[in-house]
Amino acid sequence: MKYLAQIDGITFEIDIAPDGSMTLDGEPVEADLLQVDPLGLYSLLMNHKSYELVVEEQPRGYRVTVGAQTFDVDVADERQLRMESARANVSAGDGDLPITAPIPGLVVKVLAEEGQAVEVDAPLVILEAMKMENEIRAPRAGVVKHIAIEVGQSVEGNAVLMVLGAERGES
Amino acid sequence: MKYLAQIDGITFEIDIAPDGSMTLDGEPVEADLLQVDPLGLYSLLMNHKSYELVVEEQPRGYRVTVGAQTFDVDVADERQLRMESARANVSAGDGDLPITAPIPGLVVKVLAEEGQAVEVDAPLVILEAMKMENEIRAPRAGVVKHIAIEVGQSVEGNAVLMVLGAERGES
Amino acid sequence: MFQKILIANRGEIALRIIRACQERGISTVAVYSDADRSALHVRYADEAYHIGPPAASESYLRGDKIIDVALKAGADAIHPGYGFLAENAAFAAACRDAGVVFIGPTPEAIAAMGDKVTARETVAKAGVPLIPGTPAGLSDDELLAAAEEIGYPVLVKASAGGGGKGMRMVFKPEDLKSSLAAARREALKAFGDDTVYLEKVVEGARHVEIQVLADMHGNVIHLGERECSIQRRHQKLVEESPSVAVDDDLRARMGAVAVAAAKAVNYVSAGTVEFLLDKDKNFYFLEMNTRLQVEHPVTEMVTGIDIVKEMIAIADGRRLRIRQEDVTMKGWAIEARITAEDPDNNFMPSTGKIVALREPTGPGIRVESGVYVGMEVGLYYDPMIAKLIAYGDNRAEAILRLRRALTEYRIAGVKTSIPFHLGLMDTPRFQWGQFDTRFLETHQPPVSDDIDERRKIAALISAMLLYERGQRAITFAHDGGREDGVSAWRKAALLEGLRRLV
Amino acid sequence: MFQKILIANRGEIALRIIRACQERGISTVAVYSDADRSALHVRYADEAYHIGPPAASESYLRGDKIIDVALKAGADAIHPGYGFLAENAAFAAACRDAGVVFIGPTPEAIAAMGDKVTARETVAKAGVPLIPGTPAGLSDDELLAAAEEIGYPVLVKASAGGGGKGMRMVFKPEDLKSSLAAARREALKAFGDDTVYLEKVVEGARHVEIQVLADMHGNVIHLGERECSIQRRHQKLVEESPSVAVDDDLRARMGAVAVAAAKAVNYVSAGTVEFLLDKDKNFYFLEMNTRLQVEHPVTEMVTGIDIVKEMIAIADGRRLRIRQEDVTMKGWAIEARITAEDPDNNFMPSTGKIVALREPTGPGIRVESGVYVGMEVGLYYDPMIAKLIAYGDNRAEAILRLRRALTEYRIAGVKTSIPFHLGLMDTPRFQWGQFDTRFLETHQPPVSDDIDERRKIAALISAMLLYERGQRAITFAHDGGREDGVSAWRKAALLEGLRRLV
Repeated sequence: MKYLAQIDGITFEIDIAPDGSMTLDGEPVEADLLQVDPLGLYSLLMNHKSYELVVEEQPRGYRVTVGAQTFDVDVADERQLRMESARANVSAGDGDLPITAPIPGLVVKVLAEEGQAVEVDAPLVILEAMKMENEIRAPRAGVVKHIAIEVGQSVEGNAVLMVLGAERGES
Repeated sequence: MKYLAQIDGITFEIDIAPDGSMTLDGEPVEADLLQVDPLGLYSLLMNHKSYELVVEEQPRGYRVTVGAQTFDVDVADERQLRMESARANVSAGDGDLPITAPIPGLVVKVLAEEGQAVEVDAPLVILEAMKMENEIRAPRAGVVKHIAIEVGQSVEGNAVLMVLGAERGES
Repeated sequence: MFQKILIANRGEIALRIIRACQERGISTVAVYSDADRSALHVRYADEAYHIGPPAASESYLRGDKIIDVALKAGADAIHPGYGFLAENAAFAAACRDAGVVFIGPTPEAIAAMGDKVTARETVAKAGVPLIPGTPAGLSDDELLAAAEEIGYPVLVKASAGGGGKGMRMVFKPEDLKSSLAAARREALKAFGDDTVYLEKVVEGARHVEIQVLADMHGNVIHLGERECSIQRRHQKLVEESPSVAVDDDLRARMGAVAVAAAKAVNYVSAGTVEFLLDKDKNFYFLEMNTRLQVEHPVTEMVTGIDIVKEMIAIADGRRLRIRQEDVTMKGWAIEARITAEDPDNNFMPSTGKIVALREPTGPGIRVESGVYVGMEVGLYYDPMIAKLIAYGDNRAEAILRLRRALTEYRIAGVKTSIPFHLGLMDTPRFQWGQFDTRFLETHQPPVSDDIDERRKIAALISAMLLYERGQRAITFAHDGGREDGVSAWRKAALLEGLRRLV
Repeated sequence: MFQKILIANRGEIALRIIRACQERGISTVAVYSDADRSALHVRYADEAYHIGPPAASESYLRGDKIIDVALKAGADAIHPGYGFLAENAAFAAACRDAGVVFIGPTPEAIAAMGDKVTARETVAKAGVPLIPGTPAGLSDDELLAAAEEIGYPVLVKASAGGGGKGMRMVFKPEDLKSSLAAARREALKAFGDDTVYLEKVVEGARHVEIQVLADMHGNVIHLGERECSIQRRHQKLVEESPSVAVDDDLRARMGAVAVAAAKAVNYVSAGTVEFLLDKDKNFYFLEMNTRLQVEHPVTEMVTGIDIVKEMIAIADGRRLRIRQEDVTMKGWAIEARITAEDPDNNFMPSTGKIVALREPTGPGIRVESGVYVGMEVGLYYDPMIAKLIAYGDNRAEAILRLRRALTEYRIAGVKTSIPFHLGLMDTPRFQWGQFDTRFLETHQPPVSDDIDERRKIAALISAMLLYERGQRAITFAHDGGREDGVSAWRKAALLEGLRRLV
């Protein structure tokens, strides 16, 4: 079975043969995987190199912590992925990007107006959490299409704060 | 509901009312119990005193570790206990006491013979485990009624090594 | 000696104080909010009392409720830790009025040092050198004018401040107005007082602080310095003792000034005098923290003196056992603050449930932690969840041990500052001790060089687990599922083979 | 410097060595038996290789397999830890032949000290004082006769022995024959050699040992003493440094003798010279352990010297950085061996699966542990699963910290020696430092005085859980079961009330 795993936009291809032998991006790998405690701690020996990993199941794929680094892995077998990609193409949008709250918090300030063109990294919202003010910045240039919050409002994590439209021209 | 808990031969009586209020041996206790992790760690606040406990479910009752001490608790509600005690009385034996291996090991030496009268604490069997010799001693005086093992034999934990009969006279 | 002490705090510092009490045979009383019923400080204390909802303003800041619990539980004394009520003069006074010993300085000393402007005036009289700046209470327009005179960059500071809250560095006149507004907002929220003042920025300066201990009998000693220049937005991230910038002579001079500052307010208990130290070894008074400091362990490890136990003994009226000449520093200690923040995402607070945890141990490693499996890391309290302190015979060994311990740390469920610290330990300028308080603004610690390898590992294990999940139904049916000590992975692969053969 | 080191061991000592390597930037290779696939040393090492079935004779004692792995993995050196191959001269020689550095003394030095009789003869020539005794290799009848001459009590010791195996104290002539037989049996099994000899028992003696370090350039220093008199059946349970019985003068004299003993066999690496110290401060050579010792951490903590790193540097041919006059002892350190044994049941080995674990941390605490949740503690290996070491400014503080840390230790699934250690810390004679090697034969450490209270707690929680279990079906149906942070107990009680109302 062939699997595609996506991490930080990079795709890895893993092939697992019926006898348990594997390749990673075409290279053969020898791997022994063991869950060592009920909390999701795994020990992986890959070509005799030892790794300890914490795995959390996600709605889709896994969150894997290797050493101090945590990766969100979107994994599926080839067939699944092809089907999904077909569906995604149909509903592909017009480049709108929702700006979401990375953490729950209190909206202290809104630094852009609807219709305003912003550069990449421009501050958009100041969110207070853990008694510190946190700036939410534009991940890319664009035009503020919609503002979903107001000052003084408490927002949950992942709540949409505003929607950033295509770079030039109102949509 | 009334519960009887037995530990080290001591019986405690716990009464739990429908509203959650409790008494322990007749004394009212205020208790808040919370499982704090999936591994069986509990936090108990009893009359504001804080205890951390590890609980392992046993076939019957619980093994509870309080601080560095571990207790095997045989617990049942009153009705259950009465029924069991009735059953036990019917099949009550003649005072035979099986001597069991506290750990798995290798029988290095058998220090008593069938029919021999032994005092309390008399060494009966030497069992080797973890490269050390461990003496199994008589928990009370009695007569060795049956020897179930021989030198050189490997035994499992809890295996019966010998049976100690009533103190005086063959049975 | 006290029979029972209430700890008016939570998290790692509550545990630190509980441990000190246990080592002196003193019973401990914990207080907890609804968010902390399962917290370690509740479980480690001898007794625990609920004091209110999660918001600190309704629980850990409610001095009245806490004093009530102390009286009800029969506690002789209250240790406030740091933060919350630790520098609240009114609370210290309320304890005194209720007949409960406040383990810390007098309300008067707290008040004198708590207002930054009063503090500057008081210590200046004792001969302590100050940074040029404005008085407090000026209007924005007056501050704008004053800033021109002092010269940019300037630092906006909250008069009632501490811990970097309400603090802003401003480089250009046009940014001053918005920074003043932000600082006032933060200060108002944090301290209920929006008074701010300006200070000249001492360029290339290190943050070096002196730990002092003072008893009720007029004895004041210092325990040497801590280097705290590794800061981000005025929040300390890494502290060490001693400092590479301080030699014996400078230590003696800074220590003497710190002792003079403490004496100027008749200080009692443990306290910290913070200085800016410039390249030419000139040092300027910043402020005095009238409490136990987050970073006190590095001083404990190099001096062998247990600062919390000394605080308790001092509050009990005892004379200091230690004279200045008995204080010797041996070896080197470095502390890394482990915060629930995502260093790859601008140190954004990270919330979630701790799903896995293993803390480092071994030679030279000390962990002060409030973390446990199942803990919900939320937004109610400070993001600092633990401290990792490494001791070595010299600075290089301490860094290497800290690095080693950081690689051993397993914590999952929230993002933490651990990758940042690992990167910092690998930064040559940090290793060489060449940094000032603005180091992190100009030096991005390197990202782990094996991130590519780790991505591969994460990809591989994900595919293996997905594959295994597909096989699990069969595995379960076959032999009851995964057995410990046997790689379920191998079994699944084997079964896959078997199935194809059938 | 070495690039890669193979650790030919398991458990806490393998981790200890892995940590030292990581702190020096050296890659590590673990080896493991079938029983240890999930062990910490496999997970903490950079690489891991399987070497055979659980039985040590088929895995950790298979020097040939281990050298094969070292060559295959490209390791420059092998650290043997303690036990297993650590004092096996043939293995040290095989390493040399294979071109892999053995991190330890030469095969010749191991052999000279490994045979107790040769060792005594060798060190006696160097002026080291010996205990009266017999040569090795005598028949039982000859030993019976010799015992009469030496005077009872006598000690039966295995010529190839170590770690208390094959050792018996005999008080009466009629017990000697059976003790000889038992000692020969144990010795044959443990060392493949049933040769024994007799030694006079020095009454009221302490076991005091001297840590030495020797480089390849003839420099030999000592790091002071360790007090190891708290023993049970010749197994050390508690060790400390310094010893209350040793003052500066005695330390210097014992140290000089230990250095002389090491020089007598051209010793290289870390080693320990064990002495009996009688009430009149006379001391007698017992044996030299030609390896890293279990209790080395207490010396590390008071001297600040990392013994494992020194061993690695020495094996690499470096000169000792430390001169004798640089070695200073500061503070006090005590180690408690945490074994999977039931102290309430004659220290019977306890086996099982570790179901819960939290190790102590905080000021002055160091944990060296091979334990993890899910670990199967079996009978294949030594019952010592961890070591808890406490450091304090003085002995009282070290004891109080050790006590505090012992109360924090949470380990469930096997019985451990923790209750014993807690009792010992509460024993006045231990606290006063008044003990000898036979202390535990005559002093039963007190049982925790709150056992009655704890039984009540255990009874109460069991009833509550049984009650809750009865309610759970209803709870589940109602709201999906237990929610975190909410006391399921309270919910069950509430529901019970509700049900009755309906």
